[in-house]
Formats: sequence, structure tokens, C-alpha cells
Amino acid sequence: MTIKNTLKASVAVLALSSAAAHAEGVEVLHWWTSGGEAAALNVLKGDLEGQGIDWTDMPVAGGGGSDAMTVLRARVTAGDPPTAVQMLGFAIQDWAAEGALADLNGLAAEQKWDDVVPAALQNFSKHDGSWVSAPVNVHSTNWVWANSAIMAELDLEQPGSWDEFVAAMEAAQAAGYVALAHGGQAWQEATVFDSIAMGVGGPEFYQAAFVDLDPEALGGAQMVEAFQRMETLRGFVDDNFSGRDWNLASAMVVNGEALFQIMGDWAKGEFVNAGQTAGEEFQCFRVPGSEGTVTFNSDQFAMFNVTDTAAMDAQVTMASSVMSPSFQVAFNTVKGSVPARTDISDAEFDACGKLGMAQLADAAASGGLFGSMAHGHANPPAVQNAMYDVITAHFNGEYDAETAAAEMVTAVELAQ
Amino acid sequence: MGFLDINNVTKSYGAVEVLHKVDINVEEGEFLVLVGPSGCGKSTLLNMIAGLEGITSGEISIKDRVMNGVHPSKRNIAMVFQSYALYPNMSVGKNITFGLEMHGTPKEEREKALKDVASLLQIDHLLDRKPGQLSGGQRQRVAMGRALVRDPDVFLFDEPLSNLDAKLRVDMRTEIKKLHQNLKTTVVYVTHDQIEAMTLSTRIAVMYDGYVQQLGTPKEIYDTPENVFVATFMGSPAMNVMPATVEMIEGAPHAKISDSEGNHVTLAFAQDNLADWAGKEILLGIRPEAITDPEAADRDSNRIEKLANRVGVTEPSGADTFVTMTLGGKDIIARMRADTTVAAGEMFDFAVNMEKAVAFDPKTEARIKP
Amino acid sequence: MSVASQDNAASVGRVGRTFVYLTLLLFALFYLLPFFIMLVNSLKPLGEITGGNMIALPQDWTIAPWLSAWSTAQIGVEPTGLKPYFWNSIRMVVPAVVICTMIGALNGYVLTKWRFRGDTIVFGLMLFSCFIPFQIVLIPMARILGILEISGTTAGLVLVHVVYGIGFATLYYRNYYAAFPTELVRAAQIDGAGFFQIFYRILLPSSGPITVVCVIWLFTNIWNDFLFGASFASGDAAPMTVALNNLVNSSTGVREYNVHFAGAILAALPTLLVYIVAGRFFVRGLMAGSVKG
Amino acid sequence: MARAASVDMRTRMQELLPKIVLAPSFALVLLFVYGFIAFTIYLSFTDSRMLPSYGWEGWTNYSKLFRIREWDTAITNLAIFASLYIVICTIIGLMLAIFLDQKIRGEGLLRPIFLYPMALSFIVTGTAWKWFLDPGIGIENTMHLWGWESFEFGWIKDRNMAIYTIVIAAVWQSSGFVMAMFLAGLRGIDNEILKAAQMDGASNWQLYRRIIIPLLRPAFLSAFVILSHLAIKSYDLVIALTGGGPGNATAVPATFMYSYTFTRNQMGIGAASAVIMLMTIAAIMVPYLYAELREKK
Repeated sequence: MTIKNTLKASVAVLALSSAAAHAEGVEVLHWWTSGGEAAALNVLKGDLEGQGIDWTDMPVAGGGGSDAMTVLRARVTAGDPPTAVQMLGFAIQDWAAEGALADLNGLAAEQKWDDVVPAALQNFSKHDGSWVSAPVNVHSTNWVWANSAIMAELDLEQPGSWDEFVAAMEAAQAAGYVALAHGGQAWQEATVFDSIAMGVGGPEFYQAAFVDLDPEALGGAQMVEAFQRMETLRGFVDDNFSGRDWNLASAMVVNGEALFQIMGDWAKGEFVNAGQTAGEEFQCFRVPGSEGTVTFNSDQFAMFNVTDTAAMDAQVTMASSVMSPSFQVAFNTVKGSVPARTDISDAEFDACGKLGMAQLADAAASGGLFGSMAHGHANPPAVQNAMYDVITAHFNGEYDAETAAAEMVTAVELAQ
Repeated sequence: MGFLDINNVTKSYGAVEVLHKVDINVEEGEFLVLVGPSGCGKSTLLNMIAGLEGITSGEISIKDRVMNGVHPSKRNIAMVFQSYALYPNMSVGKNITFGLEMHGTPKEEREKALKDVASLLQIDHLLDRKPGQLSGGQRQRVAMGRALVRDPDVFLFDEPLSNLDAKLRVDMRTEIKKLHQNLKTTVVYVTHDQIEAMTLSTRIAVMYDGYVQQLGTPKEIYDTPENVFVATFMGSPAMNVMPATVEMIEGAPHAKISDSEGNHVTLAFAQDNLADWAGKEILLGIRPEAITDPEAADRDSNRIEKLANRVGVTEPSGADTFVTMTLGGKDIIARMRADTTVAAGEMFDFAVNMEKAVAFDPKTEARIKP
Repeated sequence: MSVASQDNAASVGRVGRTFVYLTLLLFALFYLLPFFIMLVNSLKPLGEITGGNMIALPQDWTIAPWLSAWSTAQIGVEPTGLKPYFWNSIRMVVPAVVICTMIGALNGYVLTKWRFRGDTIVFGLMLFSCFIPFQIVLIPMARILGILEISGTTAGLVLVHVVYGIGFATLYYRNYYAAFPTELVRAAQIDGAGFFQIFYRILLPSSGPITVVCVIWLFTNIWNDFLFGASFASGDAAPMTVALNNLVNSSTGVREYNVHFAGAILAALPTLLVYIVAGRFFVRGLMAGSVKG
Repeated sequence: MARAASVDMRTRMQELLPKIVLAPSFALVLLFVYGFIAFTIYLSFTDSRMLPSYGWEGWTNYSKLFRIREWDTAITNLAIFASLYIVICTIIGLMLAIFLDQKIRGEGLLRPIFLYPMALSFIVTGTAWKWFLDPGIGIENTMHLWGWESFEFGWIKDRNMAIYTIVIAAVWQSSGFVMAMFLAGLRGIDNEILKAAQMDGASNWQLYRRIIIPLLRPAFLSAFVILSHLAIKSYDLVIALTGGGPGNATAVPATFMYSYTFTRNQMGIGAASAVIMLMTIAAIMVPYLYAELREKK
């Protein structure tokens, strides 16, 4: 594979040739453009500017970062990569494999990142043993968001098992509520499926099916059961779910139209923005069956290779700021996620935040912390999207559970 | 060497040769008309003189200067186009002086030249208008003005009258002739209208199929056409051409033809060397005006032959009456006096001026020269 | 106005005419509806949108969303509104349209009035280039912009738009000039005008109608482009559409629909203006040549 | 060409100038269009994933492509979408043009209303359309609020019908433009032909069917070319309205290509789908261009 190596080298050279124009600062490609996110990022910007480093902003929203990744490819191909890029999961590993990312080992050793970042996260932040990116946060994706008023009205407890969960939804449906608020977009369906699969098969199954891509797990009985549970959930969703944005689904819970929503912790922002408080107007708990485990995605800042020493210094300063406890707190309280470092006080966080931080630490300790398949932290994008295709087709009634499991095997095979 | 020399010029588009070895010398002050049916190559030839189309081989020179490859604007020529090609966005005055401006003539001189030309063509009052506001005749004048103002060595006209109505066309024809007589410039004029060719030219080149069929004065062309094509193309109505056999009667060559009844009649030739063709087929050409009623026959002619034939259709045109009849198996036309008494269907004694008759070789269609 | 229309107008009759008017009005409503939805909702407070009727008029009229979209909404980390990006778009679209129109006009002029062997093949190749899906050019184009060192700049974006605008611009002008009498060019040649003089003095002054069509087409396409803008000019040089997308399309943030709609209308204003102002000449321009295929 | 020696500089310059003027744009097109197409064809035979890579793989990407279900969906959708879109746009455009040509009062107001959607991209109108078509908040809900309880319009949520909502939005955008092309064609028809036809006793209907519509052939052809090019390139439209959903029910080749090339890091398959798309375009356009250009020679 000499050709491939040459290419890698050439990409590295391209990345290296990054112009000196950004020498005095950092150019940051990201997709955090909505009010709260951008405000959170502004904390980082202010911090860096306080240290004499200019911030060149390069926001590209859309498609959960996929548009930004397209732009990144264009910039790298042009030989002019941004110095710092917001990245998720496998993208970091892919770019590191191309030799395009800068080595942050020095800083990491100095600040002991190895000790404070959970190992599951390090799988993404380190390539060949070297730190290549600085994790900003951990979003856990297996949350249920619930409307307290409806729960009180129907006299419901937080369900502790799948059956209780179904019973609660049946009760809500009977009372004329939408039992499950859901937005019919592939990634939202995959987010739900993630938690369901974890609930059905537990960590071993999750590892086998979504990380190791073992055909036996992919097409097996547990997969079929997971799909059957999806069918059950489909019965609790209103007719109008297709294409709905996740935040509109959240709004249904906020407004008291719907009982539950299965969604990552970013949904909390919608509740907070509507003036609600965690543990009072709304509640959060893990998707029944998946308790004790956390499926996550993690936003990280990867640094691209630069030659200019001033630019390198700027990158290091930025990475250091990203990892600083003050930024981790400031950012994550706004974003709804929890810090990537496990050594940070939860004083500033609300009830759900505190719960999330505690569960993250537990799961990390007990081996229950898994990258989310739905958010590109379990397998490469090709496989992830192939799974999306099957999950969303099944949820929309194209396949029955057995066919869907069989299709999983084929789709994954084609995508590899 | 003439004033405008076209030496052995050919034109090809790819493998197709559309003009074959054209050779014409035009003297200073001459009015040469290129005439022929559409597609004969006359416009191509004109465009080559103008420099608008390249020359495949041969040479064109003006005033002994070879013009091959010389830009149109450097040939000191002017051209009037069929559509007049007036620049729609410029006023009449601008249109006329545009060429001078392009050649760097100072403004005062341009103004003066414009004045002269405008008064010559009586278009003074139109100078500020746009071409779109002019009538066809006015546009024609402006187009001529644009050519005149340049005071070129050679004027080129590309069917300039074909877009005018019949009456205006005759007027403008006269006007062009007058202009030529006054200015004595050299003109090359392309038309498909043989009357224009006859009336305007000092010499005519009849073209067909990329060849110059005949080059000569209008009279030569009309009276002694080189071949059947020239004979039938020039003149209106066209020359009557019919098959005939040469028969010697009393030592003199006669044309034997069949009349409208199917009987053989003979007409004595005025051309003696046709004796060589005794017993052979020829094509006999007689112009309509050479077949007429006896009272109108040419008094100067030494050879008026009588021909009894049945009248087919009579068409009075005011000035003349045309009679159509069958002769030699063809429909032929005779040109009679306006107040002739012939009536359709009757037998009539026509007078045929055999001095004006021409004979063609039926194989080559070339004229059998005396 | 065609004669047919007059005569038809007389003979179609009252019932027919009512039907014609009704149909036209119905379609006018259909065309206006999406814009109406945007406009109405851009003038409502957010609360009224999430709970209420999409088509209802605002109960509380407010222009706050407009002000926010224009000058204070969060586009990246800076709450700049769309304003700076609006000027980016102008800086990109004006040179691109001007250059592309000029190139198209010259190409059309050469291809109709200075024909040479193989000119139809050249034109065919240019025309087919209109149909290339833009997604496939991103990567190689990025490389070339990088080599030229204009990656991420407005200049680079102008180049990209010029390249992919040439096809249509040439098509428009070629079809228009094909109907322009060649004799005029010949007359001008004999008058001594050179290649460029003929173009400037003779053809260009008569090119008004087709220039309107070409400019409208290019202006709209370039202004509305998102893909190239996002890929080759993000950051400070980003055009309006990219900024609008950042405003509207955040994936995990709160959505202020009224601000989004106001921003969308702001982003569309220049093209709307071009269509409304120049629209009258548009049909005339199409008539003058481009519909001849 | 045999030329006498006396060709002057200016003439030679004048002969070269047209080619010099044309050369830069031709070179640009050759590089940026045909060069890139060649590059894409090459990529489709390689193992490129995230970035272009040059390991030769032969036809693997193509055989994978045709085993992917979504590609089938995308192709079928394009066929449905393109044919409906072109036909409906043409019919509506022609109808509006004919109606507008009846000496309509207020034509000056109506024409820009019909035309303006072409000025807006779906990045701008996408959200409004999504709302409008959404049964929960859009037209269905509005009708219910207005008292028409039985009104149903939930196509965008129905995997079998969603592609038709895309047709509706696409028709909304382009039919006015087609109207303008036909209107231009109608206004360009020689009055004498119409007079002659009316003398011949043609009724209005016959006049349009037998005389005017056949005379609009060039407008039909231009409309066809512009519409088919818009149909094949449709990307923003689908992304803004359905994002390819419900499920993958509204995926089209353009979204498929983008997703495989840029989202899924399967650039090779993305390139293969682009090549198939280009070949489809060529199959439609080349005969048309050939006929058009030959005719004009």
C-alpha cells in the first residue's frame, strides 16, 4: 500500500503547509451556531483572547456537523485546513490516520489527561497512543425526558423496566396524550434504537453488534427483539412524527402534549429555555433497561498540523483552555452535557446534570460506557449510515423485525 | 492588368469547391454585374473581393496591389448590403460616418463629408433619426451614403434592391445608374435579377454552378449567349430553345422543326457555317421578340422567315402582347405588337428574324459560333 | 400583443374570461402562500408561532425578529446578525455576474460571428458543462483553489461561480447573437472596425434584452448558491446563504422561527428585487432569443 | 490555405483574436468540467473513502452501488419526480402563459407573482414549505381550524406519497419560469399566421392546438432542457423538505451521492453514483444538443 502511504504523506504535507496567515491565532471550524451554544463557545473565545490569541470563527451548521466535515475536506484538499476543528468520534480517528492531526502529548502529559478523561473517550481522543484532540464534553444519549405534570396526573412513577415503561405509555395514550414524542428523522430513530438495543442485550451485545459488527449479533435474536421493541414504540408515537425536528418533539413534552421523549441531554436546553427546572416541571431518567450504562457522544477539538511555531503555541493554548475545569463547567452547564473530565465539581450543574455526571463516572468505572452508534461513536460513518437506513426503514414500516435484522447484516457488509 | 483583377480564384469549403478558377479583370470606372441564380457563387465572389471570405487559391488585386489576406478595411472598398446592414443603435449620421471614424478621420472632415453625401442623396433631413424610423427606400439611400462617404476605389453592391417594392426598385436602379455616371467609380454589383444586370452594367459576368459562364457587355450577352444557360437566364421572357435538325435546302442551312400541327417546317439560317451540321440535331434558340407579327418585324434584318403556326394563348401586357404556342414540341413565346389581332386557336403567319437566331450543340449546350 | 389575444379576448366570452381570471388568481395565491407564511410569522413573537395558526395574522405585531436577524442574531460566536454576510454576498455576486456576463457575451459573439472549424463542438462542450452536478467538483476544485492560493476567499468563490456560469451565459448570448444580422458585422469590418470595436459599438448596444435575462439568471443562481459558498468561503468571507444556514440550521440548539423567517426574507430580498424590477424585461429578453433553443 | 505573402499584421491579429478570446473560457471549461469529470470517473474505480485515494479497485464500487437498496429508491424517485415535474411544469406554464396572453388586466402584477419563486432558493423557503405541508401545523391544521374537519393532507409523512410533495414544491418554484418562456414564445409568433388560421375558420381551441402550440416547439425544447437539468440537480429541495425521508423514501441520486461521498466516507461509491448520474444526463442531453447544433449549421 505504498500509494496509500504516499497519499497520507501528501495530506500531511498539505496540512503542514497551512498558511502562516493564522499564525497569531486559531481558526476554528465548528457547527455550534445556535444562541446558547455560540454563547458557550464565546467563553472559550474570550478566554483565548485574554491570552492574546485571535479567534477566527468559521461556523458551518447543518446535518449534525456533516456539512462542516464536507467543508473541512475542501479546506484540507486546498492545503489550507483550519487550525482547530470541532469533531466527533470516528472522524478524529480518520483524520489522525491520514496524518493530518497535531500531537498534543506534551500538554496531555503535563496536565495528566490520561487520569481525568474516561478510557472510553480516550479511544477517540488518542490515535496510536498519542493525544490528537481535546474533548469538550460528553453527551449521553440514553435519556428519557418526561413531563412531571402528566406523570403526576396519571400517577406514574419513573419506570424501572421495559414493561413499566410500556405500561406508563399505555396509560398516557389512554388518557389522550401522545405517549412518546418523537421526530421522524433517521438520526433520531437511531438514537432511540441505540438505547433500546442496549436495554435488550446489555453491554456485550452492544459491543458485538455495533462495535465489532459481528454478523451473528447483527442478525441474531436479540437484534430481532430490539426491532420488535421499536415496533412497540412506533405504536406510541403520534401520526405526525415524520420529519419533525427533535426540538419540536421536546416542545410537545414541554407543552404537556406528550409524556416522554427519548433523546440525548441536549434536549434539556429546550426545557430550561421554556423556564422549566430539572426535577420539577420535567424529569430525566435513563431509558429503562439501559440503566448502569451510558451511551455517549463527545464533541472534541482536534488540532490540524501547522508549521508555524506561533500557531502551534496558539493550538496548545486553546487545547489547554478547552480542558480547563472552568471552561468545561461554563460550557457544559449551557450545553446540557457533562464535562469530559471526571474530576470536576458538580456544584454548578442542575439535577439532571448532577445525575449525568455521577452515572458517567459509574459507567466509566464499571465498563458500561459506550460510544453511541447513532452518533458515530461506535463504528465508522459508512456503517453508521447503513444502520440508519435499516433502522429508519423498519421504523417507517418497510421491514418487519426479522427482515430488518437480516438487512442489518447485508447493509453492514456492503458498507465495510 | 486592370483596376480590379480576379486571377484564377477558387474557393473551397472543406472538400467542396464552390468557385472554380474565376478570372475577371475590371477596368477603372467599369460597372461589372455578377448575375446568376442563387447558389451560383456570385455573393461568395463579392465577399472575397471585400475580404470577408478567404481566397482558397488565386489572387485578387486592386490597383495592382494583391489583396489576399488584407483586412477588408484596408482595401479601400465600400459595400452596400442586401439588408442595408445599418447599425440599429446609431443615428443615420453616425451610421454614415462610422467608417470614417474608424479610419481616424478628424471630426470636421467627417462632418463635411457627411454633409456632401447627405445632400447628394437628399437625406439631409434624416440624419438624426435611427434606422428603425426609416422607410425601405430611405434606408437604401443611407446605406449608399455610408458607402459613398468613404470615397472608395471599388463599390461593392450585394443585391441592394431586392428588398424594395417593384416601383421603388426601378427608381433606385435609375438613381444608381445616375450616380455611377456622375462619379465614375468602379462598381461590382451582385444581383439575381437579369434586368438589373442589363440596365446597370457596362459588363456582365453570368455565373452558374461556381463557373463564370460568360463575361461580356450586355449586348454580347444578350445577342450571342455562350451557352443555353446564359441564353435562357438572360432576357424576359426567356429565350425559346427547341430541338431542330439542320437541313440543306438549295445549298443553304435550314432548321427543320415540327410545328403545332405536327408538320415539319423549315426556317433558313443566317449563319452559314451551320452547313457543317447538315443532317444533325441542334438546339435552336430564338428570342420572343424575334418571333412577331409581320408588321412588327425588324426592317433592318436580312433574314425574316415566315412561320405559319396555331396560336395557343394570348397575353396582352399593355406594351406588347405575348403569344404562347407549340413549336418543336416545346411551348414557345412570341412577342407581338400590343394591338395585334391574333386570337387564341387560329392559324397565324408569324415573322421570324433568323438573324437573331442562335444554334447550340445539343451535347455541350455551347453556342455554335459563326 | 398578438392579434390572437385580442380576437380571443372578444370571443372567449364572459364565462370563459371569468374562468381565466379565477384560475390566474388561484395560482397567484398558490405562488404567494409560502412567502406569505414567512412574512406573517416573521412578524410574530416566538410564543405565538409555536402555539398558533401558521396562516393567522400576528396578534402582537413585532419587528424585533427582523432587527435581530439583521444585526444581533448569533451567526457564529459573534452576535453580528446577517449584515456583514450580506455585504460578502454583494462583493461576491457583483464581480462574478459582471465577469461572467462579459465572457458569455464575447463567447456568444465569437461563436456566431467569427465561426471557425469545430466551433459547434466547442459550444456543445460548453453547453454540456451546465449540467454537471456540483457535488462532484468540490474536492478537485478545492485542490485547485489551494494551488492558486485563493482558497477561503471571495476571489476564489468568484472564480468558481464564473467557471460554472460560463455555460449558460454563453448559451444565452449565442442564441441571441445568432439572430443578429451578420451583415452588420461585415459592414463594420469594411468600415474598418476591429474585433473589439465591432463588439462594443455594434453588438453590445443591441444586447440589452438578453443581458437582462443573463444577469437575472446568474445573479439568482450565484446569490442562492450554498454548496460552493460553504465549501470555499466559510468564516469571514462566507456569503449570505451560509450565514442564513448557520442561523436556521443549528442541530442541537433552540430554534427561533420568527428570526429564521425574517433572516430568510432578508437573504432573499436582492433576488426578489432583481426579479420584480427587471421581470418586465425578462419576458422580452427571452422573446428576443433565448427561447429559440 | 494558400496565402499570398502580403498578409498584414492586423489582419492576422483579427483572425486570431476570436480564438484568443474564446480560449480562456474553453480552457476553464475543459479543466473545471471535463477534467473534474475524468477525475470523478477515475475515483469511481478506486478505494477512496474519506479523501481521494488511488488504490485501483475495478468495478467493485459499481457492483456495490447496485446492491444498495437506497440507490434503487433514489433512481425510482428521480424517474417519478423528473417525469411528473417536467410534465406538470410544462402544462401549468403553458396554461398560465395562454391565459396571461388573453389581454388580462393586471398582467403586470401577476407576472412577477408567478415568476418570483424562481428567485428564491429552498434554503430560504424550505422551512415555510415544511410547515405548510406538515399536517400538524400546516394546511391540514389550518383547514381544521377553519372548520373543515375532514380535510386531510399528510403526504409528506407518508412514505408512498412524500415524493409527490417534493413535486409540488418543485412545480411551485419553476412553473412560473416556464410560463415566462412560453409567454415569450407566444408573443413572438407571427401575427399573419394567426390571422390566416382564423380566416381558415379555426376555432380558438383548434388555433391553439393545431397552430400555436406546434409553433412553440423551440420553447418546449428549452423548457425541457432547463427543467430536466433542474430535476437531475435537485438537492436543496429534497434536503429542505424531507431530508430524504420518511425513511429513505425521498432519496434522489443527488442526495445519495452527497451522502456517500461526504457523510459516509465512501467516496468511491459516491463517485460511481455520480458517474451514473452524468451518463444519464449525457443520454438525455447529447442527442438534444446534437440535433440542435446540427440544425443550425
